[in-house]
Amino acid sequence: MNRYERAALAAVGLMLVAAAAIFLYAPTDALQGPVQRIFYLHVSSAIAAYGCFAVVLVGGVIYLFNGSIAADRFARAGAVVGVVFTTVTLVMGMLWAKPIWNTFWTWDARLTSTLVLWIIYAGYLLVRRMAEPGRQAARFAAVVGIFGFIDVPVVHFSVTWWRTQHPGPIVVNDALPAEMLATFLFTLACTLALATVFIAIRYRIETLIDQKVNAVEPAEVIAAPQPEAAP
Amino acid sequence: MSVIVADGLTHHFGTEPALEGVDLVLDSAEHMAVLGDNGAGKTTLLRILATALHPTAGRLQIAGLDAFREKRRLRHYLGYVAHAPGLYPALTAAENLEFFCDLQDVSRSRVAEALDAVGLTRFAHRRADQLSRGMQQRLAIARAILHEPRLLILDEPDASLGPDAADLLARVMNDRAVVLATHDQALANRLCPRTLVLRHGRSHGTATRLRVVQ
Amino acid sequence: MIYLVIAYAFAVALLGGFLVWSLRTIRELERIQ
Amino acid sequence: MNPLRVAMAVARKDLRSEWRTRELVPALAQFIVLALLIGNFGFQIDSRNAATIAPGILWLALVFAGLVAFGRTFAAEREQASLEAMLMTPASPVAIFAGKALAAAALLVLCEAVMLPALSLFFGTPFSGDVVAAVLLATVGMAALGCLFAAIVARVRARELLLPLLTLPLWIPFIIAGGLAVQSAMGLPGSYQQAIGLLIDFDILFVVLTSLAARFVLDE
Repeated sequence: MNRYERAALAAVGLMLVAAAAIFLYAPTDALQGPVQRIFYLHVSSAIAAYGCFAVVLVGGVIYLFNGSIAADRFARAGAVVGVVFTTVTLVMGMLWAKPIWNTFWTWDARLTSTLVLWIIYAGYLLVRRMAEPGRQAARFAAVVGIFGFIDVPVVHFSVTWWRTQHPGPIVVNDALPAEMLATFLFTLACTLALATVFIAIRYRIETLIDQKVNAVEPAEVIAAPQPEAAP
Repeated sequence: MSVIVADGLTHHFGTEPALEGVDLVLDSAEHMAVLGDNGAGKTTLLRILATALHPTAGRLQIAGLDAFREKRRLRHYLGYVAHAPGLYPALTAAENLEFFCDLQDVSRSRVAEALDAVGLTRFAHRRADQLSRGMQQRLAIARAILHEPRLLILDEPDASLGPDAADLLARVMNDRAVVLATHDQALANRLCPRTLVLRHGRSHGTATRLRVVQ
Repeated sequence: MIYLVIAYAFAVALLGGFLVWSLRTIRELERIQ
Repeated sequence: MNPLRVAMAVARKDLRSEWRTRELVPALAQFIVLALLIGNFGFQIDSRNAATIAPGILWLALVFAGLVAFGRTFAAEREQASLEAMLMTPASPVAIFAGKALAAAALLVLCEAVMLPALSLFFGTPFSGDVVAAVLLATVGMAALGCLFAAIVARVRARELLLPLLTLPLWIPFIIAGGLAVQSAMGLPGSYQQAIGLLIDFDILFVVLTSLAARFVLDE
């Protein structure tokens, strides 16, 4: 039972408590009925996904500037975990949309930008797999990660702005009653904890792969004496 | 002052070790041949020396500068002829060189001189894809000397140069430090007083032999 | 109601499966010397 | 080492090569003709809905033409290993990147020059300065992004799959803002000024970002 398994167990425990809160403590929504309970994990995993992609962004930027392999490993870990959470968000979103809007998909700003998020980071993982392992893969993936992270708010803004150009139904904004808000915040905290454990686990895997499979030693800073001799 | 000081140059492609701990010192205007059969790591070593490839480990100093941090400044200093000529097929020989003059920030008068140095003056206006393999190789060499580099890295330039290869290379290598990778032992003996033998990515000593005058 | 069940079942399956698979990968990689 | 001179040299070289080989322009022309024909038969176009459908066809053709143009611009470099030869010169990667983007954008503008009059001819949509401005503004940002990702994808496996996967999400804002600008220029509701303003913001944002990123992508 290594420390990653212990951490995983703790995170799962937390999620079970969150599940209890979602299904037992939170009141049923008057308007939408029980299906509204999808909201808690759907939105939490969206935020967790975005947090993971922030890790990818920071890891990528740090890697580009000082080549630290650890930053690159965090970026790799963040991307995989982020895509998993985005998948959860998308599927739950569609399953929630069906009973309310009678369609699995509407091109509203949130769903569209989540889909774009998923496509970009699927592209990120593919670039990392397809490029030459090592420096090239890390550098190209970092650039994709940075552009991906910036693109999502831009897409979200564009779709919302596009919506205002076409007179359409205004999506009702959901002010939450107290118990629901409490349940949501608790679920969010648990989901973020789970995401952190996931990233730690994936980071460990990337480290092991580097050491055992790619035999890549952490790049010691190649410092050469600098006598002042211009060519 | 040494032109190249390299120690412990190591490179892995994934888990494939291509180069293991190669050391190398080259002084100005000194010619060194790199010998070894295919897969011995010649191209990897030359790409690292030409700052075209970042090694997994090791230190490299060219003209007293750290070769990885000062890549851009070193591009004035070195010329590199790789395996593939890297020319623009639809452009003529002269146009190819003019383009690289602009990138090298060198006056276009160098084009005629370089073409003459490699014996391509008569083909100046022929498209690169209409030149024979040997002529393309000469054009690639002409491009590498456009900016009068102090250091030349040549990766098997003799591959399709034909009979006058040795004379042409001697002319081009004159008064420059050169690292020349080749299979042709005789050419290496004739042009380079020093040779470095690579086997499976490891260097087996730097032999210094008196030039054998044919 | 069914959508609620499917949604959470999917979430548990994906997150749970990913967690178990990752933990197993750690164990396998640590065994290789 | 004046970057402008390098960028112009690279653009001139690309366009001259394209002029001599003429591989790319016929391929792009094919997209335009196909888009117009399919558009015409696919949608029942009449004067009433032309203004909503024509911009869709325009952007569809431009996106595909763009993907081909950007994919080709770096593929040729990789095949000839000339990209490395260029990077082995002291020329700054940003200038080289700008030159490649300029050349590819020029090819796109060539397509637009054919496409826009054809659209107004076949579908009766207005061919005005506003429409041209919107399309050109969108082309700037799309060219910068398309060129950057083409540079990444050129040296990686599965390029045909990766280029659209990476580029389209980043082109979406331009397609949304550009699409609406063209529609409002063709008479539909929607504020043309806002759309143009948005396009300009996106252009600035992504031209700056791609120039910063070029250094890391066009390196070794």
